[in-house]
Amino acid sequence: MPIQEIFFYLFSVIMVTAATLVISVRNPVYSILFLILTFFSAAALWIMLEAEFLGIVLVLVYVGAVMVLFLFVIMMLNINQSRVNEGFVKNLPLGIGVALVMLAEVLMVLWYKSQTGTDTYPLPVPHEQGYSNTAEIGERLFTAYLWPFEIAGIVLLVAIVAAIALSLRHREGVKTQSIPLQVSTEKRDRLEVIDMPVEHVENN
Amino acid sequence: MDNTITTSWPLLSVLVWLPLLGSAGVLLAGNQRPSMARWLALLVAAATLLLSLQLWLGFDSATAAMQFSEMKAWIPAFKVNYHLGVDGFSMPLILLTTIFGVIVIVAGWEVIKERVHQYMAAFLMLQAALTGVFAALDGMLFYVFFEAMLVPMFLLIGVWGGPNRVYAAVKFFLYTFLGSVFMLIGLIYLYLQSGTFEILSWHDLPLTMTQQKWIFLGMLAAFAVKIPMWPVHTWLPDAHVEAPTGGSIVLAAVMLKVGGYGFIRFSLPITPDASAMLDWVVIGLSLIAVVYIGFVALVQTDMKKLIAYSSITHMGFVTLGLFIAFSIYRGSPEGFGAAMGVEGAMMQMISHGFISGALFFVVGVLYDRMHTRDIADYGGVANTMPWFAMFAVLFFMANSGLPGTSGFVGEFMVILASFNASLWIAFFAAFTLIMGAAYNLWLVKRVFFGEVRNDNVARLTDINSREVLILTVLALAVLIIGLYPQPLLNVMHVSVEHLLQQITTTKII
Amino acid sequence: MNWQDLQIVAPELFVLLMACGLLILDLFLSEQRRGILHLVSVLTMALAAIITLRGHPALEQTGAVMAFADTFVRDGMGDLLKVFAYMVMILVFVYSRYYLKQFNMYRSEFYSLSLFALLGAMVLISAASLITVYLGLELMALSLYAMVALKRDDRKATEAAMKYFILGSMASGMLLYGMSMIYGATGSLQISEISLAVAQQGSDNMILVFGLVFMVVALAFKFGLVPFHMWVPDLYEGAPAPVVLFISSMPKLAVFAMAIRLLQDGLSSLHTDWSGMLIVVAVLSIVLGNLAALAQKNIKRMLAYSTISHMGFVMLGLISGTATGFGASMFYVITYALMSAGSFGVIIFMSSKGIEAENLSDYKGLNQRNPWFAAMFAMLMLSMAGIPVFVGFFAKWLVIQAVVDAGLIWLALLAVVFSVIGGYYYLRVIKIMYFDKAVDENPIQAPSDFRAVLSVNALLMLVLGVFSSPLISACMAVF
Amino acid sequence: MKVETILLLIPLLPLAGALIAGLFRNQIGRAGSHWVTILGVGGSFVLSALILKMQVYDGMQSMNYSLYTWGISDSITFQVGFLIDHLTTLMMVVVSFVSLMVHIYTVGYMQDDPGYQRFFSYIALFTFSMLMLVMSNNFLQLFFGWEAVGLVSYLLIGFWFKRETAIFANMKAFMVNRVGDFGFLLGIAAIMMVFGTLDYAEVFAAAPSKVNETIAVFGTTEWSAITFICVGLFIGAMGKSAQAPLHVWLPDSMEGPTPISALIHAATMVTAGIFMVARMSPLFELSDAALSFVLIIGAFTALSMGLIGIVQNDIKRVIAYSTLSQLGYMTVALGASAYSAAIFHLMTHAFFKSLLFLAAGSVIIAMHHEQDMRNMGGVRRWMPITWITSVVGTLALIGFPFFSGFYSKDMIIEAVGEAHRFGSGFAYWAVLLGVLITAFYSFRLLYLVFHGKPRMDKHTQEHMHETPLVVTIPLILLAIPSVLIGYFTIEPVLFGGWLDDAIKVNEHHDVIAELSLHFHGATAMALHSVQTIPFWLMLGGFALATWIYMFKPSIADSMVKRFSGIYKLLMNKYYFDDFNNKVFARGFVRIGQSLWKRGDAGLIDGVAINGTAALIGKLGERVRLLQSGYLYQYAFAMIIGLIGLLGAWLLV
Amino acid sequence: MVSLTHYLTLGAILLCLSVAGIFLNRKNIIILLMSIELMLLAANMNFIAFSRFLGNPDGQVFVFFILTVAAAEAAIGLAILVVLFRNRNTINVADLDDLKG
Repeated sequence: MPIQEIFFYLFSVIMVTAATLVISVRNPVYSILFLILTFFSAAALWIMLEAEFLGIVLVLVYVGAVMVLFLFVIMMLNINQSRVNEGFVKNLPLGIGVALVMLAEVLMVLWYKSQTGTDTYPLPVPHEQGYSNTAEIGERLFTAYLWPFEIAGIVLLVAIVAAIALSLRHREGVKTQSIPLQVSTEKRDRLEVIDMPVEHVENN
Repeated sequence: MDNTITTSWPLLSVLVWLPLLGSAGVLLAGNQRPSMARWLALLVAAATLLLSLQLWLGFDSATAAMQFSEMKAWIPAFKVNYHLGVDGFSMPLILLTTIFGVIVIVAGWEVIKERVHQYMAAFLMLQAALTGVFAALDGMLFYVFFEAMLVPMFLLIGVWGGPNRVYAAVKFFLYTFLGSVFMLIGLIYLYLQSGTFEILSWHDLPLTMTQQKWIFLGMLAAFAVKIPMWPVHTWLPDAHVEAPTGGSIVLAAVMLKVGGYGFIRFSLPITPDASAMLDWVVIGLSLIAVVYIGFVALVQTDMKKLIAYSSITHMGFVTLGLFIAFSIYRGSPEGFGAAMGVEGAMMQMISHGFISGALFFVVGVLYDRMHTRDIADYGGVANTMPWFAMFAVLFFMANSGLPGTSGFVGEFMVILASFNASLWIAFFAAFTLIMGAAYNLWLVKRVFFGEVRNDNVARLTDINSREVLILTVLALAVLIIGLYPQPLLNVMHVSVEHLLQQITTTKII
Repeated sequence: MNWQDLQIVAPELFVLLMACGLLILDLFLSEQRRGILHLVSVLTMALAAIITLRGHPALEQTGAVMAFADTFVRDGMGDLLKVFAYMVMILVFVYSRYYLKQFNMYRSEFYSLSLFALLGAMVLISAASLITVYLGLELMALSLYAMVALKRDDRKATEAAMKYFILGSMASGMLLYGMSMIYGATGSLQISEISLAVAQQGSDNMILVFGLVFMVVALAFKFGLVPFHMWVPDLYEGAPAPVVLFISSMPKLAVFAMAIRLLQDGLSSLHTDWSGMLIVVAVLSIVLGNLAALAQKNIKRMLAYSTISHMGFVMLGLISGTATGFGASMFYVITYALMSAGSFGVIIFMSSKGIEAENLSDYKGLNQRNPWFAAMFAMLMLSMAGIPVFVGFFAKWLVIQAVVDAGLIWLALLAVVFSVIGGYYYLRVIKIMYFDKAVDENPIQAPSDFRAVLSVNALLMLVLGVFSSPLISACMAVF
Repeated sequence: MKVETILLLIPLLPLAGALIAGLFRNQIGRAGSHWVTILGVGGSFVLSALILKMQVYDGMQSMNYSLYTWGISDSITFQVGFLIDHLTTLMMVVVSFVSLMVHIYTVGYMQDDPGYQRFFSYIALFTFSMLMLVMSNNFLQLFFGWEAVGLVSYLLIGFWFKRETAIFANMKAFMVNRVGDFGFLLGIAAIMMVFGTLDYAEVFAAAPSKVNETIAVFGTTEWSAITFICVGLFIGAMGKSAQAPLHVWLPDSMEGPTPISALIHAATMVTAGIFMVARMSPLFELSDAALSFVLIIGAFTALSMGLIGIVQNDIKRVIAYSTLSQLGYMTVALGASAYSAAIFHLMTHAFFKSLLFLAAGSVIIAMHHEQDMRNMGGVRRWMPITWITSVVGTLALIGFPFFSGFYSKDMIIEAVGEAHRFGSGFAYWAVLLGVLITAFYSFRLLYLVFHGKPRMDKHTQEHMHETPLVVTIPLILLAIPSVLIGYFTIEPVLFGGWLDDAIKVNEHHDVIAELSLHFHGATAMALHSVQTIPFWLMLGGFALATWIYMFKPSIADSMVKRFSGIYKLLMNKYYFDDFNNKVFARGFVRIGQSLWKRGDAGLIDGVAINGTAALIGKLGERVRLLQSGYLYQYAFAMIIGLIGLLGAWLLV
Repeated sequence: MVSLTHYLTLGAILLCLSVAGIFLNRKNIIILLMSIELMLLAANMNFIAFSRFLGNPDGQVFVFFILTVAAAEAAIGLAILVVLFRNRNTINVADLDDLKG
């Protein structure tokens, strides 16, 4: 068995196991950790598919930022873990059944009803020396996919705006900066000239 | 057939749109000025009536072509045209509409006290839609008017109706709506077959038997509900009972005729072969309407319901008269009696318009005074309202088909015609002679004759001049048509000939 | 990228600019002067409409122009949809201001998120690549998720947001899965190239059909079609009225464009497959939507189910796969957006003093309290029910005609029968307004701009009905 | 004046009177109303007489022309027009004369009635309708008049509409007539189908050629068209002329004021059926079956109704049953093809029967509207004129020689004796027996009312006096023809071919021609009658009545006891009314109730309509519950949808 | 040899797991969010596999955008979650049933 296959199966098994655990463990913290494991294995598989850039991005950006965000929220909300996940066991047969039916359908297509294997898709040839996956993707991003790239930026902007709009709270009694107030401040708001009656100091 | 006759000015358009404009004006008068709303509505209706006389005077009864035609593209993408025109079938019905346009407004003159402007506006809208239905020569335009009349009627029943008005209004609306959507599919199918919504082109459109059958059934669903035929008639008694007097009048007098008109304009000429094949269905249902509904009418305790049921039996004659032709032609190719059946059906429609309108007004007069329609609450009305009783007996007699009144003409012609098809059809149709007399006279006996039954009846006052006016007009109409129907028959002869020619020409290629 | 490209995307750029501008402008505005935001938003829409309507010189010759390496397409359909999207947005802004003020939600986020959602919709409408489809969809969806939750102290609103978000994300997951299959089978993300590749392979390639199913599911979700509709009623009930007003109107236009882009522009060779799937969901939607609406007492929820059935009707036009069918669907979706906007306008109009007028019984005797608005609402309801001469009828007519044209008479029959059943619950609203006695006799007040716009909106149902020809022709012309 | 104008005026004058009296009743007042109608009807009588004179002396030919075209449909032109031949003229004169008498009589009879003007309006309207009926030259107009007289009869029976019995009777009358009209209309429809026209002349001309025409009934079963037409028309006649079993309305119609009983329910309207059959003789002659039917119905009516007359105690009802019986005689004559004899009897009967009714009315006035004969007796001494005229009427009725009824009735009996047709044997015996019965009940009436001890209460007795001139003059005027008209007209009407222009008899059937061989003048006939059975039967009846009611009233009671079964049968009028009430009236109502409650309300509305609505509502509720609120179920729904679509498209 | 089918199968398994996760989980909304991440991962897996076997980098570009959007989505989702938690003090899926019918 070639080394590639060994690694493929290794990472596949890890990934599937981890993914299964993600949805079945009780503690959400464990879930998120298994999810991270899933992503790690996925990244490895992607790198095997010569998508190095995305593999790295998945680990760095996704695991590094997004999953940590998840973890952060779980910790912050301090969700009660003691209660049993009711219904999980009860619905397990149905859930597994549904998932299996779906899997069977998908696999039926992939294996029998069509030829996605070697017939129509020739085995990939390894890239030549000096090929940079990152460079290629970068080039495409800024040429052919410039418009989507811009939109993706706006998506992130929306995410920021939305997240702030939803979670930013003005607490009573907390002194914060008011930008409109600051900006619209004028001279006379700061300096008040008080007209005072002249006091006659008695010289005595 | 495209040799339509156009006139220099758009008379039909005016007849359709003037009431609509009027209704907008009446609405603007607002709730605060009821008398202005009344007068304005009357003015508009009267103007429409006067204008519609031009339709009669300018009508050329020597041709079956469409007259007073107007045609403009409406939705050119689907060849929908704003195409109006009248022939010998639609012209009398438009006149009927305009006449009752005035009558219902006068009928509701002082009776309606709440939201007068909306009431009057609703009637004008209704009139516009009805005129539009009779004048439309484009399938889609017809459908639009056909459906548009539901809304004002729905509101009339629901807002000014009796205690069970919501049920009745919704039933009325959904029943007719359900029927008409099947027709819509038929219309669409015809458009896809022919590439046009012109009804007159559909008349010449070749269709296979299967196509015709389905189109026929679709149309039947719409028109059977509208006219109404057994067993889809049950909305009518409810609607009539709950509707205000004006609503009942216009419903019975004009709206039911839309169903009969639909058969004439659509079912018969567009699907003659299917009509011939399925004529037994319609004839069977018509006879059921005559006999079965006759029995049901007999035992009604509510006056309006009784009249409503009697309307159903009378409409049974319309469908019978229209569809008897096929059976006649099967028996003898020269088709003696076929034209009489169709003309009888038309006469029945017009006459029933006047009679049932009058009867509902009669009941309305009583209801205004006693606030009950239960027969058992009356008795001996003739003692306190002699003049009114005279009119009432006349109309009930007309309703039972007494010769000399208009009610006789149509029934007589249809029975005579149906005898040519089969002895037994005529036999059951003639049954109306007995049933009609029975339920009408029994009602007259219980309501008008006898001792004064209770104090309420004793306190009744005879009809006022407004009521006398309406009743006189209707009585004259009923008598004139009964004694001299020839002018009306004359108008439709050529159109009937043309229709018969259409239904005897097969469209299967 | 060049100047040419920027010219083509001018409307999008303008909206983007104004959205960002609003965010900044808000910083400089005090509480009392928020009206400026509103004004700017409305003006933005008007200007965007002008920019869009000015068109592009190349459009007239070729019918469609591409930009940004063929990821963006500008064509007649897109422009028409966008113009109506602006129009709907104006309605949204005018109607919501009243509500936002009353419910203490009068903040800039609503406006900027609305504009971002609009931008997403515009991107989606003009998408020429699977990537832009996805991004446009997400941009719109993310903004909407956030908007639903904007009423953040409301239990129902947040619950609705959560449900919407989870299910929406799931749907986009499925969409992506489907897209990956399409990509795999055709080797391209470019819709026009996909189209060519599919034409060669046809439905023999099961991978294509496989991907198609996932994409149809995602589309059905976005339209809110049964059985992917479950978010709709909960969202309509839970979300604040202006957001529902928004979600029920404008995104439908964009999702319609998405359906055209994916199914027609991309996978028209698989027409037999996707039309079959659409038939299934359309039938289910029309049947279940109408039935469930009958049982509702909450008017927003009732309208939610009515939306479901209406979207089923929109599908009817698509099923035929013909230009007239698409035109019919487009006419339907445009008029539906206007109807829906008007209806929620009335709901907002009825909501006063911090109470949402959600129950049907709140509308009792509206004819006594305010006859004009009762009439307006009645017109909207009649239009929804598909009664001539209101525009809703013409929309139904055209899609049913498309279905009959496709030979699916049984489907047409089913559709019309259920539209009659549906007629009942619209009638019930009219019944409540006209036949029932008012519980609360107080007349209802609203700002004059609101009343004027609502009147125009409702009267449009009538006007577009009687003079439906121009819009029908316009819709037919772009396919 | 042109003849056409005269003819037009004959019906229109009464119509004008009716309209004026009816619509302007308040303006013209009571006197105005009787003047205007009497003038109208009087004018009509004078003009009718003028026409008669022109026919008799000036040799005026029969006229057949149309007034206006009622309508044109298919190839048929419906006309309204007149056919004026001898038969018509005869009827016109009879009708207008009796009507005029009744008008005059009414002035007295209705003196105190609040509905005075209305009454005059009605009877004038009736005269118009009846004249239109007899003058008609086509079936449409015939049917018009037919129904119009029915309508007026309806209005008049129910004239005192406060009386429950009156308004029941008028409804019954109309309904029963409608049953007859049912057949009548089908007959007309058959005529239209077979002949393609409704014009008498055209139909009669074409009739012989249509003998073999048939009407399909069931599949291959076919009926002779002519028989069908004749039976249909005769069913109409049965309704109008009150032949069993459609006779039930006539006794009840006595609820109307007495002048009406005289005018409508004795002299004119009820004879419309007889007239019609006579008018249709060219058709009936073509169908032996139909004639047999007519004969048997008539004979049965003549006999059975006379028997009921024996046991009645209401003065008007006795006369009413007598009328029924006499109508039966006329019908028998028709069935025996002795049309002219029927018409002849019709004419004589019109005079003497209206005389009897009016005389009875006169008694009733004097008795303060008491009609029970058991409370009368000995009236003769206060009311001599009434008594004498009554005796004259009675003698005419029982067919005492030289009186008008003698000639007509004897001719009928002899004609039946000559007839050779299925049922003629039965008919002969029935009419013979009828003579006995007629004599018996007639004298019973005479004795109970005018003779014996007064049985009325004191108060009435003290106020008894002869009725005023307006009442008695018509009695006298009617008594004169009751005596004389038979004697003077039998020759021209029956044997002089007076009616030949209207009545066509097949030579094989022509019993009158047969009889004419034995006829040697009216006097001879009367003298010869002593040798005939009818005379002795009549005398027998007279003797029996005299014995029982003048000398041994107790026999009557013991007879009642002995034959209580028969008595009960007769008192209950052979249970016709009970049968109709139970089976038809209540049966119809029950059918209606069940169709309404079970069919309309139960099945159509309950199950189909509301059931569907409820079902849809329930479904809606179910569908609503699908929306559980749980996110995982929502997701599940989506997944199921996905799996379903995948499965359907990938695996199938 | 590791064929395309292998990778696609892997994607399919992930998809099914995520579906099962969404359905089975009634306790914690966060697990739902994670399941959705799994679903996106499945799609990404497909894209990259196809991209590799087609020799076409567009698929990878798409994955790049998916990752970007997923991050934004996660941010908004978690923000909504926080708001929801503030309102109800629970993120139990089964408690989210104010809206139904």
